Amino acid sequence: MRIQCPFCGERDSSEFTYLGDATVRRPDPSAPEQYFEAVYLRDNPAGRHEELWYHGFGCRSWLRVTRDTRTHEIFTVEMYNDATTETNQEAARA
Amino acid sequence: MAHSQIELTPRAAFADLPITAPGSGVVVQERDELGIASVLARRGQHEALTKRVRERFGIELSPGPRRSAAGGCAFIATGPGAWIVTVERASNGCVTSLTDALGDLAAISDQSDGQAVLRVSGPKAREALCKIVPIDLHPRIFRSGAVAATVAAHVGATLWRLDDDPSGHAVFEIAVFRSLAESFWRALSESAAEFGVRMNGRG
Amino acid sequence: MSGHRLGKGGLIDRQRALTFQFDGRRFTGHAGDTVASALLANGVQLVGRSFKYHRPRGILTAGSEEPNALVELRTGARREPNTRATVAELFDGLEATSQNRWPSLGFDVGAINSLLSPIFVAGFYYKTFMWPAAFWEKVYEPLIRKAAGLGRASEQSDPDIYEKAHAFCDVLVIGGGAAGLAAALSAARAGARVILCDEDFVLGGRLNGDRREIGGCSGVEWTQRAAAELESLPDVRVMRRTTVFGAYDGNTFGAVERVSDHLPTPSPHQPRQRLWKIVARRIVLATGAIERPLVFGDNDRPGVMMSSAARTYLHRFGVAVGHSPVVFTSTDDGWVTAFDLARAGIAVRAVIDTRTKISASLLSGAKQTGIYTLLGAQVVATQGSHGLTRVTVRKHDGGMENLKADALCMSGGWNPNIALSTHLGGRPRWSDELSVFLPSELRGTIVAGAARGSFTLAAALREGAAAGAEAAQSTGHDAPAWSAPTVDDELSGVTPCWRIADSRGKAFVDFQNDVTADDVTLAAREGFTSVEHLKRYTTLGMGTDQGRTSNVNGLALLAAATGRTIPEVGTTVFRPPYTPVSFGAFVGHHRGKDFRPTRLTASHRWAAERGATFVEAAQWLRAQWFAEPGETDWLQTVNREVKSVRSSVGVCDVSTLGKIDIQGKDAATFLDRVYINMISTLPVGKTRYGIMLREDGFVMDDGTTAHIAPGHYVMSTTTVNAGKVMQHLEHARQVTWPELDVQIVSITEQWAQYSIAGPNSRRLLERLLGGAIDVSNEAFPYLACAEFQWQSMRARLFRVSFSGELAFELAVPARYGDATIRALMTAGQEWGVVPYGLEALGVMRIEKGHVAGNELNGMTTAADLGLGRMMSTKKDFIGRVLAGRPGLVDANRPALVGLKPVDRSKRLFAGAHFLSSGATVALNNDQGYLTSVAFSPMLDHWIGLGLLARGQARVGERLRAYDPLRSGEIEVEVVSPVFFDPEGARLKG
Amino acid sequence: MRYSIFSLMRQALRGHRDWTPAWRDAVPKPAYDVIIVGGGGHGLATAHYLSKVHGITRVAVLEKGWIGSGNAGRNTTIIRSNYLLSGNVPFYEFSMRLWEGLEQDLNYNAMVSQRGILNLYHSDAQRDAYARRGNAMRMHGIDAELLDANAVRRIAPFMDFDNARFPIQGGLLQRRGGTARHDAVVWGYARAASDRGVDIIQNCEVTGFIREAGRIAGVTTSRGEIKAAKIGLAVAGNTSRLTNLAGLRLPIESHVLQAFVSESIKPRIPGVITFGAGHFYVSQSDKGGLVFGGDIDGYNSYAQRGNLPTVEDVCEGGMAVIPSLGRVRVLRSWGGVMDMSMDGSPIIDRTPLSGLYLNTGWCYGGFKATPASGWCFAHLLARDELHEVGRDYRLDRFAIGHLIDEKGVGAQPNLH
Ligand SMILES: Cc1cc2nc3c(=O)[nH]c(=O)nc-3n(C[C@H](O)[C@H](O)[C@H](O)COP(=O)(O)OP(=O)(O)OC[C@H]3O[C@@H](n4cnc5c(N)ncnc54)[C@H](O)[C@@H]3O)c2cc1C
Ligand SMILES: NC(=O)c1ccc[n+]([C@@H]2O[C@H](COP(=O)([O-])OP(=O)(O)OC[C@H]3O[C@@H](n4cnc5c(N)ncnc54)[C@H](O)[C@@H]3O)[C@@H](O)[C@H]2O)c1
Ligand SMILES: Cc1cc2nc3c(=O)[nH]c(=O)nc-3n(C[C@H](O)[C@H](O)[C@H](O)COP(=O)(O)O)c2cc1C
Ligand SMILES: [Zn+2]
Repeated sequence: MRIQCPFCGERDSSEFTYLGDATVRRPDPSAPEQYFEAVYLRDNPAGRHEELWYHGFGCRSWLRVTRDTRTHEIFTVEMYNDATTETNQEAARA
Repeated sequence: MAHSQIELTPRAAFADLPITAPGSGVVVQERDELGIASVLARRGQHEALTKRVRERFGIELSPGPRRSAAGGCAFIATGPGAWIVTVERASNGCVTSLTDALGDLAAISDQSDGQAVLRVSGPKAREALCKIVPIDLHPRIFRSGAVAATVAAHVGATLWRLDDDPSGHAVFEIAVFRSLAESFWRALSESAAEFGVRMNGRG
Repeated sequence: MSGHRLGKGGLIDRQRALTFQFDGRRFTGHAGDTVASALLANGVQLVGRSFKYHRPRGILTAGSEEPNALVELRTGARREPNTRATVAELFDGLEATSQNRWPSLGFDVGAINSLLSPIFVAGFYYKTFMWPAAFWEKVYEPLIRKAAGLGRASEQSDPDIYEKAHAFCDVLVIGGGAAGLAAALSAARAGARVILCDEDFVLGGRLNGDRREIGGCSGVEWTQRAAAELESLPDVRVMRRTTVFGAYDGNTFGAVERVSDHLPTPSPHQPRQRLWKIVARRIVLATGAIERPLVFGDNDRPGVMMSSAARTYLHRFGVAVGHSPVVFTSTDDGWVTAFDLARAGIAVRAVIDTRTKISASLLSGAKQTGIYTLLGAQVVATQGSHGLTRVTVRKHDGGMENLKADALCMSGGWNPNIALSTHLGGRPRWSDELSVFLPSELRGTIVAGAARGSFTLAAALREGAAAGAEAAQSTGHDAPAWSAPTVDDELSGVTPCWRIADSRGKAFVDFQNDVTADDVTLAAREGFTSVEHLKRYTTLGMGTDQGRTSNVNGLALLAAATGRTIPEVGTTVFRPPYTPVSFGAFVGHHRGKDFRPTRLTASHRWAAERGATFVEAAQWLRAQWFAEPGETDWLQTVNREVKSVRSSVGVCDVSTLGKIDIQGKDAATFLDRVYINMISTLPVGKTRYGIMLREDGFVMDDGTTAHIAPGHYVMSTTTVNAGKVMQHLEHARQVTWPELDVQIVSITEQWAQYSIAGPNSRRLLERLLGGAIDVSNEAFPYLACAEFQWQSMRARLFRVSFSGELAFELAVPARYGDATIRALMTAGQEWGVVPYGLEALGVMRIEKGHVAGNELNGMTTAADLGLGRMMSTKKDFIGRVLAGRPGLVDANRPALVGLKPVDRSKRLFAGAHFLSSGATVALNNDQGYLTSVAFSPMLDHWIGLGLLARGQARVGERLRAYDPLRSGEIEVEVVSPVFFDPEGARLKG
Repeated sequence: MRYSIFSLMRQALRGHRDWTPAWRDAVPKPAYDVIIVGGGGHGLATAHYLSKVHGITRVAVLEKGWIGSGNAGRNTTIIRSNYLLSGNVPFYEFSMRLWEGLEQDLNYNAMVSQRGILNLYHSDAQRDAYARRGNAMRMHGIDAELLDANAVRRIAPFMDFDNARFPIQGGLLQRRGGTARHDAVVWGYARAASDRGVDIIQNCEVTGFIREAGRIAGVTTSRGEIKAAKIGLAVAGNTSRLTNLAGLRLPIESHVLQAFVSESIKPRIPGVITFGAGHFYVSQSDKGGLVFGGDIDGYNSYAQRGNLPTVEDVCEGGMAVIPSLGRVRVLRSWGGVMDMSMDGSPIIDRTPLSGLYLNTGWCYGGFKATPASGWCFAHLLARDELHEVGRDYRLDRFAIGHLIDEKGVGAQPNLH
């Protein structure tokens, strides 16, 4: 599997570590009841999945990757905290 | 109190590593004298930092994983807002001057000892490196000034390409954590063995 | 029979004779031979025994699909079991041995299984060996295992080296036959970066095995010209002996190059094999097609082989597979074999075609050559003990005829070689027109030639060229027009014939796994009607050949047995690797000591000189202890080290602890959020201990953080968790709180750091640093930290202590680490300074009740460790909310306590469980366990830390430490976890 | 027909003409007492024990493909009860006991082979962790032995004792551990359940749930609606796909685990060996193939295949322990989709939706659990209460904080 890191370019997934669902936000501390859900419950979809990858053997960025869990096809990769560098994997490949 | 002045001699990371297959396909040289620092832009200061670097160092920071150099100083971009800066023959001293110049815009940490840097050149440098780095080193793709933070034989590494040497061969430098110098060397020298290895400037 | 080598022809080098051995017999072959071609040239037909019935087997194919001719190649540490004789290149001195037979290939006791074959049908295991139950382990299974397996693997460490390498290209062409060469040429001429791989040691594919003309020259010549042109282009890499074995996500392909397998041994520094990881933007799949056998009685007799293989042996190797062969075919292609053999002067005994009608050109060809022709006829049996002597034919009119023959060439049609097209989930499509499975469309991949069901040379060239051009184009290269060379016509008619009805004897479908047509029928009868069930019940297609020659026949038989069509039955899936790949290739450099990198501290060389014993910590090697001459037992050494530290001074390398530089306007806020305790109140020049939780409320790591300059902190982590903490902090910084101004970077490697501990540590430092920094208690109190100039360097000093002694940690740039440890030893001579290792460090921390890895095991809470009060209630921090779950605040949870053996002479063992006295031994009564133990030289007995249910309330209680694995059972007493200097007086001195 | 050497010989004389299907390939009826979704080992075992222990035979097992096509058909067949935590130990030992009588119970030879499982350790800390585990096992009456390097050498002299990056210091041995023939387990349970009247329905994919009066009352499938008062899910890696249809989120992620088999070689490996300093474990099948595997690929996946880095990682681990593997060839690799739970332990429980029951979270270790899982799930479905040995496998344990986290890595499924 190859991930188009917005900074480094396309790299093998083995340079990254994975942390699952990227839509999970740390809840507000004033809403403790949401913590259980945030930490434990997952949609775990078969299909498009937004997920966090950390380019630990690279630029050390946390990335938001949209990937199909059935085919491993990657649609988009972006810096988690920088929406401006959004890169379209398809466009980059073509 | 007895005042003893013990002489402290520094020791290079790649000192005394063996060459098992002498030859001239791959030429390596330890870059022990480099001053190295990590430079991390402070939040929101990326542009100001770019400007300051241009003013103070005459270096134009280009976006992406590129090495930009002038006057013995090089900014090697390893991540968004993150550089390794190398300064020729500066050793640990470089961090002070960098902090003076950029400290308000970036966090600066000395890495002169943390990173062990090897220069790799010779006619077979690419063939040897392609066995350990998962990066496309084709001359048109990985051009002079290109940088890749990556993994080489299970060792985290930062690779960059310099200008070709006078004989037209590509010249690379590769930095690894100091503690891994020996393991990295075993992998590199084994990969280069079929071409023969020469160590430049040893001793 | 001997003398099968023809006088001329072939791609072998007749000038270079090579000698080799098979089963101890010496033979001669030529450079360019495979083991199989050389054996056939020497008239050897019997080369192996089948898996289950130990039937004599010969050579079936001339390629990597070979199911029968497996040998043990080489000897000793280099022995390679199950090596296909059909692809193993001959070299001088080669030794091959037949396998799965005893005592010899000719006389094999295991052949008795053949007599029992009526019982040994598919699935017989599952129906028997159940009674009596105890017999399975003692009798049945040992017998089964005795018979298991094919070749013998070497028992010695592999002496050869392996490598891995990375390659990138615009167009990867897999297969160097006509289609692949045309594709590579047109892509390369367009200027694309091309890699062409072929598993064979010559390019050309079928062109080598056939007598064809392309543009007026021979196929072989055309191939050589194409190869030369490709090799002259700078951005083209032609890789022979390179099998692309797997397609992986992201257009990544695994390939293995057999660099030295054709040599007696690799030359120095040459690997035996090299694993290539190829990333391609476009792929041309030109892997050709595989001919399928016909299923008739005793079709496994040595001498029965694929018709195309016979042609390959003829044209490529100059070998006649027999002096009097028959051809058995249901295709036009079988006739080509007959004609080619005849043209080479071999007396083709007959062509038996299952079809009643064949094309006029074949008929006239038959007439011209005078070959005895039987149409609408079938071979129903064969004879011969270790090799074919006769075939029995049922003629169209039902009459039988016996024909003398020493070889039978069978042609059942061609199956596109589609394995690689399925690795990423592509499902083959059935073509009614061709009666084959075709590869499905794949993104980025173009299939060309026989792999696509286009079985003529003209089509292979045309499709290949078009595929190459298209691939080049889509990667931004304009291909010049391709002028199609002229090629002669060929017939490629097939009328599939899946099973010869009513043939006698066993009709094999899967040769290697001895699966017969009857097995397929039986499986269907027993309800194993899914093709995947059929495979698993009969093992059809599960051998080293992965059923390359058998799968389609098998599912056609299943279709027939269940009244379905072949597409209704479907196929089983191919998986990587395409052909088996050695472990060595996947491993490369990473074996032995290089399995994983080793991290060495700056003092490593010095410690080794001192005779240190090292221990693993993460990837680091750390000194465990430093034995002195005369010390015979590690405990003696460690006791000495501890006592020296506690009585005078010792030095320990603590460089491996993670060190993280944290800077920025919001650094303090950030630290408050990742630690459970308050860091923002820490003044400059001070250090504080901190605990970090995971968001689920359990402890993740601990360490100290020093406020080294305004807004600049240095955090330390445990050695093992350094990487994990770094990632955790980057997550907090980039994902959770991107609004904070914080910069973090690992500086672990920059600093060599030494702990100087013991009552004389200050004196030692004063001597060493010579006034570079004032280390008096007043100027530099407990938990102070500072950066200072020492000689030509900036050094750092921290007053922290893990041992409970007056202690400092001195950090110097790593290049000075070696000099500094030596200087420390010199400076401390007067006080008898000792180096101490991880073990002594462990003893002292247990004496002090400090937690470490064994307690920070990911299952403990801060409260469990007696550190619950550190959890600030004034702020939010990671883990705060879920740490409050009922299960994590349960009063019955095990908590940290100290333990002493009641009988002080007894040794404690970590991992012993606690039982209340009088309780029966049962998991329900488990009260916790000993996490860490040490012999305390200060107390002169063993001590331990443990996690004990309601521990803190049970000080004074006596328990049993239950350890049946080692010590049995010991009575222990629950005490405070702080065994030594509970007031901490020594620390502050 | 009862299976035995005698029936086999009788049939041999008759050309094996009278064998009948091992299980009935049933067509769906409109309604059942219990529907079990998933024709893997767990689903079929549940059906078997429902019929045999609880006398409930109006049961359908719905399988979207062919039975055993999921993880039951693609695992590395290790069975053992060498667990650490009290939530797990009794359950897996109960399973072990059921394995030990399985052939006789099913009249099917599943080739349960107790040739031992040896977990290697490479450091004092690992040794102590194994001691803790072994002692816990012994407290429950399970066999466990802690071996030193010499004892390990006697069992497996072919391992690297001299030049290893992580030298072998010893191992934890459970002699009763071993392997079982995975496909035969599926077929054996199917045959036994089918004989008692259970309908095994293949090519029948559950596509939705029927709700009636606030409870789940049936399923929609690719072969029509089927009703039942109780519906049990035993679909391993596909659990979330199904519970998502019912609007239920779970503490589960689906991840791919690869496994491998080598070419068939003459027997070498005595039992099961696991390498504690790398990601590798191995046993040798009765056919001669080395069956081996390692770590999961580490990302959510519903594709039954993994990627090359993991293949390399596993093989590196393999050659690190057994240097002579260099010239042994890997024959085939494949993947399975695993139901990785947030604490690495399973869930057998009711759900908040009445009528819907859950059996999931088996991670890479549920094959060995097959008999006990079936037994406990059948118990739950029949009696609406958790079975004693699985009493900690509750769905609410994550909210409450009574986790069963043997690895201590927390709520990160790809680390379990
Ligand atoms: C590579 C690998 C190695 C492993 N090694 C071991 C090991 O050595 N030891 C061990 O103990 N465990 C091991 N495991 C784990 C073990 O295989 C599983 O935990 C166990 O098999 C899961 O239970 P099951 O057999 O019921 O699951 P499965 O066999 O996966 O059964 C679930 C069934 O549900 C079906 N299904 C899914 N969705 C639907 C639907 N909508 N409608 C109808 N049917 C549906 C599927 O087709 C499947 O057949 C391994 C797993 C893998 C992948
Ligand atoms: N007349 C007939 O019935 C008939 C039938 C089939 C084929 N043919 C002939 O076959 C030829 C077809 O040409 P083609 O190029 O499509 O096929 P080919 O068989 O000539 O070439 C395929 C090549 O792919 C290589 N290969 C296969 N898998 C590989 C892998 N995984 N890695 C590396 N290499 C691999 C093989 O070694 C072979 O050299 C034509 O010459 C045609 O006449 C004729
Ligand atoms: C324990 C075990 C042993 C296996 N042995 C073999 C084998 O000897 N030959 C083979 O081709 N496949 C073998 N396989 C793999 C199967 O062919 C198949 O790949 C696996 O069951 C997954 O199914 P799939 O590849 O059809 O998806 C084995 C699988 C398992 C679980
Ligand atoms: Zn990156």
